[in-house]
Amino acid sequence: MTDTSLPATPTGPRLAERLRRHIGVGAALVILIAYLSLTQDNFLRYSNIMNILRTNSVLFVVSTGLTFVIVSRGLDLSVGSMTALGGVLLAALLNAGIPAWPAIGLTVMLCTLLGGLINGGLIAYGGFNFFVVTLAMLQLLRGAALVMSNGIPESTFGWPAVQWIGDGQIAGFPVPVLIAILTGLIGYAVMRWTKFGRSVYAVGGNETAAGLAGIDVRRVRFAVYAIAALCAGIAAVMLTGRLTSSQPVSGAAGLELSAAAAVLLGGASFAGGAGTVAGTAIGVLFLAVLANGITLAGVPSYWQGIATGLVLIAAIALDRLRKT
Amino acid sequence: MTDTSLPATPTGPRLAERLRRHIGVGAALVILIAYLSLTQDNFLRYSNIMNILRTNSVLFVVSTGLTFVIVSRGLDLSVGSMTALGGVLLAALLNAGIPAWPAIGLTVMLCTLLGGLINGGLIAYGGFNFFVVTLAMLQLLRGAALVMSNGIPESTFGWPAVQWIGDGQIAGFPVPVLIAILTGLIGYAVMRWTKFGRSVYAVGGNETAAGLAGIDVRRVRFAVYAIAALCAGIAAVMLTGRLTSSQPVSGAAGLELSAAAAVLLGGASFAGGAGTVAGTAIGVLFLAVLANGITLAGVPSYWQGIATGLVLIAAIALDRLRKT
Amino acid sequence: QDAPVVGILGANYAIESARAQYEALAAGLKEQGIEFRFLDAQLDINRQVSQIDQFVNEGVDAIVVNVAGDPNAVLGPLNRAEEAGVMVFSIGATPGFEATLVQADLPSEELGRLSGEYICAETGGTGQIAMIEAIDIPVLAARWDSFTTAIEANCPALDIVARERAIPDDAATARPIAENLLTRFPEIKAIWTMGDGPALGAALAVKSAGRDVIVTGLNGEEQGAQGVQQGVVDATWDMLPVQIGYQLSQKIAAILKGEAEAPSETEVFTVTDLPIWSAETIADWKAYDDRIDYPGIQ
Amino acid sequence: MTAALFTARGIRRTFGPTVALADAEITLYPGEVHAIMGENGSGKSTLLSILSGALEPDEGQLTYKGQGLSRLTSASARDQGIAVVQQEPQLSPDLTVAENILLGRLPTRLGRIDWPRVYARAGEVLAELDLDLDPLSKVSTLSIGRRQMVEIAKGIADAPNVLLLDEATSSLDEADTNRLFALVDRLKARGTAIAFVSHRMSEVTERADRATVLRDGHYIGTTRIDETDEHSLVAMMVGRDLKSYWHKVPVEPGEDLLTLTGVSRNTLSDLNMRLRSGEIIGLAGLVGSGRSALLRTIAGVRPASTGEVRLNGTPVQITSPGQARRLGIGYVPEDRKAEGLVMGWSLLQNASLSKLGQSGPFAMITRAFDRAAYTHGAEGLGIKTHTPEQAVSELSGGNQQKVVIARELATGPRLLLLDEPTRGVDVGAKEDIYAQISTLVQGGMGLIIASSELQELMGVCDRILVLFQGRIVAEIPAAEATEQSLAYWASGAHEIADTAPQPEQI
Ligand SMILES: Nc1ncnc2c1ncn2[C@@H]1O[C@H](COP(=O)(O)OP(=O)(O)OP(=O)(O)O)[C@@H](O)[C@H]1O
Ligand SMILES: Nc1ncnc2c1ncn2[C@@H]1O[C@H](COP(=O)(O)OP(=O)(O)OP(=O)(O)O)[C@@H](O)[C@H]1O
Ligand SMILES: [Mg+2]
Ligand SMILES: [Mg+2]
Repeated sequence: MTDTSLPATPTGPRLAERLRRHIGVGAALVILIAYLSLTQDNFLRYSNIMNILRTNSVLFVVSTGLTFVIVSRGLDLSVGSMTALGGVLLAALLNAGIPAWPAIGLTVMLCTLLGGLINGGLIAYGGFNFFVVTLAMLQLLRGAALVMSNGIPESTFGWPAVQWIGDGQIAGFPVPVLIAILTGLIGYAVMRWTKFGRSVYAVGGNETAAGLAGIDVRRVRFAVYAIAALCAGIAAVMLTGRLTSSQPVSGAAGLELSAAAAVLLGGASFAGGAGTVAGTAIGVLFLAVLANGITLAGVPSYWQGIATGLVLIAAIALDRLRKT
Repeated sequence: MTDTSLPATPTGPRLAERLRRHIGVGAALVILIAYLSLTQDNFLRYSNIMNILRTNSVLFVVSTGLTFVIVSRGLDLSVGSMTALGGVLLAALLNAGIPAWPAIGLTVMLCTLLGGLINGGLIAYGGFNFFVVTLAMLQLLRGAALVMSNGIPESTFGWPAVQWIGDGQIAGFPVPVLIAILTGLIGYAVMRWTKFGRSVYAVGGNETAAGLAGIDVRRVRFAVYAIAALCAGIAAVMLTGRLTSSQPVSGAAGLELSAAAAVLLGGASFAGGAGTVAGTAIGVLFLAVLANGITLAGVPSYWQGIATGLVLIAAIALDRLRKT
Repeated sequence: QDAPVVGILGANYAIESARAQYEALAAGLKEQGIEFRFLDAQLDINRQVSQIDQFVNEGVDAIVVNVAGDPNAVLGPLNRAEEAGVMVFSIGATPGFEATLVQADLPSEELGRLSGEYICAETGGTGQIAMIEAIDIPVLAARWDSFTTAIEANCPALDIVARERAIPDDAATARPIAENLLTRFPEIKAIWTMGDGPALGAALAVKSAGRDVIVTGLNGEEQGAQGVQQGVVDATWDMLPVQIGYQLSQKIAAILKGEAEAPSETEVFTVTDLPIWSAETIADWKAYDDRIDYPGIQ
Repeated sequence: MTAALFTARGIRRTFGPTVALADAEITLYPGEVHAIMGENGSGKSTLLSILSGALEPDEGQLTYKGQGLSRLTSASARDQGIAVVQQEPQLSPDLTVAENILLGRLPTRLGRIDWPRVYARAGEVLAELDLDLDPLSKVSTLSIGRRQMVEIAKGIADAPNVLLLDEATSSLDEADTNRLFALVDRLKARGTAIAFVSHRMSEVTERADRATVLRDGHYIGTTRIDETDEHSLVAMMVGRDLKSYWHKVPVEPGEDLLTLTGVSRNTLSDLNMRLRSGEIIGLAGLVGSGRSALLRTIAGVRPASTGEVRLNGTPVQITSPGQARRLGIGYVPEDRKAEGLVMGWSLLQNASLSKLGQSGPFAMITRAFDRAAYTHGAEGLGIKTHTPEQAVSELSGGNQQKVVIARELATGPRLLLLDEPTRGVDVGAKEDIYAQISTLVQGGMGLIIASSELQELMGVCDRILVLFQGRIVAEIPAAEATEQSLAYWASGAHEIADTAPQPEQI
């Protein structure tokens, strides 16, 4: 009974634990893919798969950032508006004569600064409620996008670098998908293997304990909102490139809720302390395949809301079943 | 040391406590009202005040229901979609030949059932995550509203009872405002003076403690979602009457976020266990007066998002200042 | 006596073509020395209801309403306005309200017809085409209804294989819809869209898939023009919003100044001869805000 | 003796692979005080949970007043007069004391909650506990000790026939403990059966009539207290003889490790102390006397506002817990659940938490990092777990406490601050901890231990500092200290003595 030695198969329980955590939505994803492969001739085609990935790379990049926030026991409702504002910023910078790459860098930096300073600053150092702050920012940033652009989409067509990021190819593989994969890998590695990543889990799991153990809780909170904004900034460049123009009015509207749904589907919870970027990837894929399947199957668009809602519930039901 | 007698002024500490809780946003509201009274000639006119109240009675009714949910440490993102669906249901029932009052009753009952059974059932008895369930319902109910109506608003102009609820008057006082006040009073009384109301606080404050004290936690959770849906149902009738038609597409879109903001501004928190309907009333009034002031002052609509965002942040900043 | 005041009730100022109408309207009123106030509903019909009441409270002489949703919703406040002696004008119809003096209609039917005839001609009248519509509201539905009518009338052999909806009707939403359409229908010849945002999205999907599919938009907005300039959108038709707003302003001014008699029943007008913007003509395209001096109503 | 009031036989309860109770039994008679004893994780709390209806047993029978009880729930248990005081206070923080006490049974009139009666009834219950607490104050404003008293008040609110107390005294000070046992005596006189769990041997021998001992979920036996002694009770509990309990060994003090000169902040004023390596200082005092506050200051949680802190002779400003770790100061906070552990994490991850704060910003955190921290920190502590991959939430309280200590040891501190290190920890585990402390000082570490158990301070420490209202009022070598002398200083009796000769100053 006083056995403090390490177990013989150290990965055993962790693997099981991981499976347990993801298998719900993971299994739902597998079932969905199997079903669509059998019923939709076009589903498994390379072009369709690339469509799915390309369409959802923006969502995935944003969700990766949001994973940090949710694991730290927060929420950022402003990522959609930030993405829209980022596009407007980029177009404005470009049209002000700044060359493409510096403008892209500047856009991402400005977004990160804005999100970090206002969201992160107020929440981490001001002790404000995250929901109210990011809800206010949802409105504020969208307003800023409208004011800056006067509601007019500005073309970024003249700057091939932007289009390349949003819609280019490297050896036949879409650039935005590569960026999404890269972001995901970096996000995963940071959460999994760095001091900062572990601190995010600690802060989400027990803020007081983390603070007393020597983690700078406020710095961690600040950083997660900056990361969410950074990812939104990258997503903004991707989306702008993809549409060859900024979209101040409706661009990325509702993205925050889709991203939150993806993160939660992926095993994170609002109680904080749990969730991984890998889980988020499964969550995004699930939503992505679902949306694709629904349109491929020719489900009338009005039914799509119902279908999405039902399948979301089914996915977490499966998750529940697995856990008990 | 052994003085266990009741304090001489039993309301003393409670009053102070209450002031402390509401003074932040309450003070912001007073400042806002004072400022608008001085700068906007039209602000204090009876017709303008009634306009404010009439416009926001729907929001208040929905927020009252949401107060129960948030106090119980939950969230219902589906109230906006429920309100839209309620309107569609009402129009459908009326056009199917059911007389106005039974149709109204049936609408409210159907909404309550739907919200109670699906949201409440899955969350309370299924142990599902409230965010995912109600996010799914946000999509599902909106989808159902679209499918039922094919996206087309149906007129309810031929049924004076519906219009009376949404836009009628009793002795020069708007009926929807009366309904909102009544709902608020009942909500306040239930939370303050009934066993059920106190159970909601207990469940939100410490679920384990509540369970051990013999409170049926699951029944309470079930009930709060049913109440949120009930209020959404009432709001649906009011909104339909006010607009003389169902609004499947844009009706009550985003209402869930405004309502949540109002409840949180009113002193509740996502940590559960705190919040009152009186606080929610202040929260709603704050948002209402703010929106009215912004239009009266002729702030361009683009700037309204920015202004709303800034003032929201200012309001909770004041709240923070008061508390420290 | 004070100069008359007109209250303009916009549906959503953030929409380019809508804004052009309001600004042109205001520009015309300003020219005539008539004061105006502007309120924007931002597509929230509930807000618009209270804005109408607000204008009536403020005692404006006339209002121009562009309904931000279902027209039924504004019947109550419009009746209150009429009772209060406020003249009512409108951009788009307000069915159920009889007392509108002048109603400026959008040329939706002509847009649908012109685009139908174009696709007919460009496809040679045979093969598969798909449509990207939007939310089913009467002002928009006229576009796809008259488009399908035009197809049936001119080239019944054209096969409309899919009718999808982009909600919201923007480029980001339309692009994946178009991508799926291209996957589902390898033989498709054309995609008709209900606006310039969806057109740009659909056209970029076509380009990215490396396919040769005709894509058309409607409205002549910035995004449509961009698409044509980029060579991805084949054509879009201008809806002349500046003319709509300006013509309405002149009629209102005449009535308010007593130069013209108030019509006894609603006078409806719309613009015609909508120019096509395609590769040949795009050089002449002008952004809406370059067509008239915007007074900057907000 | 009269007929048994409440009996449980053959109780079995498992949590997944863990067998919390294998074949437990207990019999309670009216008017007796019954101690339930056992090491951490032996199943005491589980047994009480079953007796109070909070958990259902997998097997076994409950008999109450001669009748079999099936499907007991928390609510039905309470209706029958069975009340429980949980090990961890279960309160709603935003509600008032009164409402928490009467939770689930608020009196109503005409369907309305009768608030005046709520406050009156709560006042009565508090009076019965002899507790000076405003029924209208919010629980969130109370200290952990006060919360525990509210939890107790909850338990006695319905004048129960059976009162089950799970480590009710572990976070109470002397005064509150005395209040509780005074109440226990009154209830006993009324014929209430009281069962209590405590790891404080003195409470058991002084207060209980009989004791039931559990070990690893098995029933070991029940004895009358007057027919046994501490040694045999401990032997029953741990299955072995505890020889040198405190593990005190003489260590020659080394260099100055920590000196405080005139340190003040908030409620703390003008603190002076000197700790050498190889030395253990104990902090005694009443609740709120500032023991925790002093440790928190040294640990950098709330930096000192004035005064000088020297570490190894060099003046330092300790401004954050992270910095304290880097300076070689380890800190074990007093509330392991709220302040110490990330409950959802494994032992491994918790073990590396403080090392995380100590490491540089670009440190790689791999499994090897966790593993090294655990192996290093847990060595010699004897943590009972089937795998360190287990979530700490599944451990018993004593083992959780050891994990917090392991976590600090993993950072390799030179100075270790322990706040209530053995609260709720069983004798066996305590001995493990004392043994470990002994090893540490021999290695040259310096320790400061804040504790409410005077026996522990006297047994383990070299010197004891007594705090009263944020000041150090006495420094007594442990060898010369007695419970009476410590209590004299801690209670502020010296102040009365000082001011008595000068009444004209008032
Ligand atoms: N909810 C649970 N899930 C898993 N294991 C549990 C749970 N509750 C208790 N256990 C396990 O059951 C065993 C008995 O626990 P219990 O809390 O009854 O011990 P205890 O005697 O009260 O210990 P302590 O003195 O530390 O409070 C322990 O091994 C514990 O890890
Ligand atoms: N967060 C706080 N806010 C206000 N006062 C506090 C806070 N924490 C502690 N105090 C006060 O500081 C003083 C010292 O408290 P501290 O917790 O150090 O006492 P302690 O001797 O450790 O008592 P305990 O046995 O309860 O831990 C007390 O008067 C306490 O009320
Ligand atoms: Mg226990
Ligand atoms: Mg303490």
